[in-house]
Amino acid sequence: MEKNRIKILAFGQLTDHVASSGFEMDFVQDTDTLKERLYENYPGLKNLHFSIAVDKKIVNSNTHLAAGCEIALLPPFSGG
Amino acid sequence: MEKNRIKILAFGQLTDHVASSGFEMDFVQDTDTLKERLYENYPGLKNLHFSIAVDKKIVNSNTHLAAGCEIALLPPFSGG
Amino acid sequence: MPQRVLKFSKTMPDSSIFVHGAISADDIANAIQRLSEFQNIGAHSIFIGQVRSDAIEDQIVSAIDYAAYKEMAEQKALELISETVQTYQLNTAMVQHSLGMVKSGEICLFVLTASRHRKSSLEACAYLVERIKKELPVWGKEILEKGGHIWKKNTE
Amino acid sequence: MPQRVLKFSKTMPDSSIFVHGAISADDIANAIQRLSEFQNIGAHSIFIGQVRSDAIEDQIVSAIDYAAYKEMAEQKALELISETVQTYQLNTAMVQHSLGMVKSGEICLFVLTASRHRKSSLEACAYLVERIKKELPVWGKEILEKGGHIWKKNTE
Repeated sequence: MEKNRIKILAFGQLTDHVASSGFEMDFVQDTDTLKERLYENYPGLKNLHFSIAVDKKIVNSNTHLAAGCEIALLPPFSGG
Repeated sequence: MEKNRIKILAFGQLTDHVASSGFEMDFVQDTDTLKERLYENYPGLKNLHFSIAVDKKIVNSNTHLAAGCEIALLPPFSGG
Repeated sequence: MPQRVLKFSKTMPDSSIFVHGAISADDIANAIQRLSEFQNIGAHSIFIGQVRSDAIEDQIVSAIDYAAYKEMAEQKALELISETVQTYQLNTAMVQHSLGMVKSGEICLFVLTASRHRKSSLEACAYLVERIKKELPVWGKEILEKGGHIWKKNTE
Repeated sequence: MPQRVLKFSKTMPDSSIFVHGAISADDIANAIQRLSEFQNIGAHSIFIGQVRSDAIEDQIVSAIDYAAYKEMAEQKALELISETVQTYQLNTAMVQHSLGMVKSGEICLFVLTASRHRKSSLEACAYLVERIKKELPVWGKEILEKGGHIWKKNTE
């Protein structure tokens, strides 16, 4: 993956809209910008509820993204 | 067993003082009288806590005894 | 459409709650296996009582010898099971208790509650265990390693 | 006097909580069997999650296909297990969750908590199940008998 790109993992219901193996996007500075881009590229995500995890921690407010960080989109959990 | 006798079952700690297979006594009218007789015949029972069951129901106040009823002396339960 | 919601006997009037000696892990596996037929069950909660090798006044407990007022206990157990099934809207509940000798590390009590959802099965299991400990006429005689015995007390 | 209170590893950092496909009743029996070595355990509480053949809008669920954000889930599970062990002063706790296809009637979740006394094991089990359902990044895809799928929702 090129340095100016970021890899995004997606799970659950979101995989009806994006590849379940994950996908790449141009690098963005923070999670708020990430959400905007996601909604532009995948309008189907707008009606879905999901959290964003950065390096396996769920972030609840706008968070700065470092190069090479691991981003995951997590709809409500439904294990068990 | 003769008609003027009653059979009494005993369990748990009480079997350190009376036969575990149960024992017989002269018939008594009610459970208060039964207790008195028990304490006379088996003084060791005085210091032990136990309930009396008549026909498999625990009785909490003085209860009339019918001929042929089943009496059991039950120390605190300790199953499980 | 085939009948999917199978009927499960809510009590087990034919079978005794008592087993001779320890309850085996295989007995428990069999009980769990049986429930897989019932595809409307979503949650089972199980409680297992195991004999501890407690130290009592410097003496080690090597086993517990259980005795029961059997007819009264069977009657009471059925009452407790059916009350729990009704209160918590369970699919089923099972109780097994040992009689006779059970060594330290062996299982003496098995309680299972099964329902559609986790909350009712979890709450029902705790409720049923509590009532069994308090209301079943069963007594445990703690056998000491060096000889002698002490009568078990349910304290908690 | 021999050492009676054996040490039990409080978490299982070497082993994954995930198993491929359904959890078998035998796996559960083995876990229970293992605990008999630990004679300071007096109570195990177990929760078993079983796939229900729910009817959703007139369609029958025949299986659930589970997926997880695996590394995050393993990390979170260890965190939840060790927090539960500490809070409830347990001897040990175990969690197993299925990945991939689990058919109706099969087992997808196994949670065990073991302690000296019943109260802590029962409360810890309910607590750990609740946190697993809410906090483990795992998703269930309900596979419909006549084709298609619906994403499982944990509602209770």
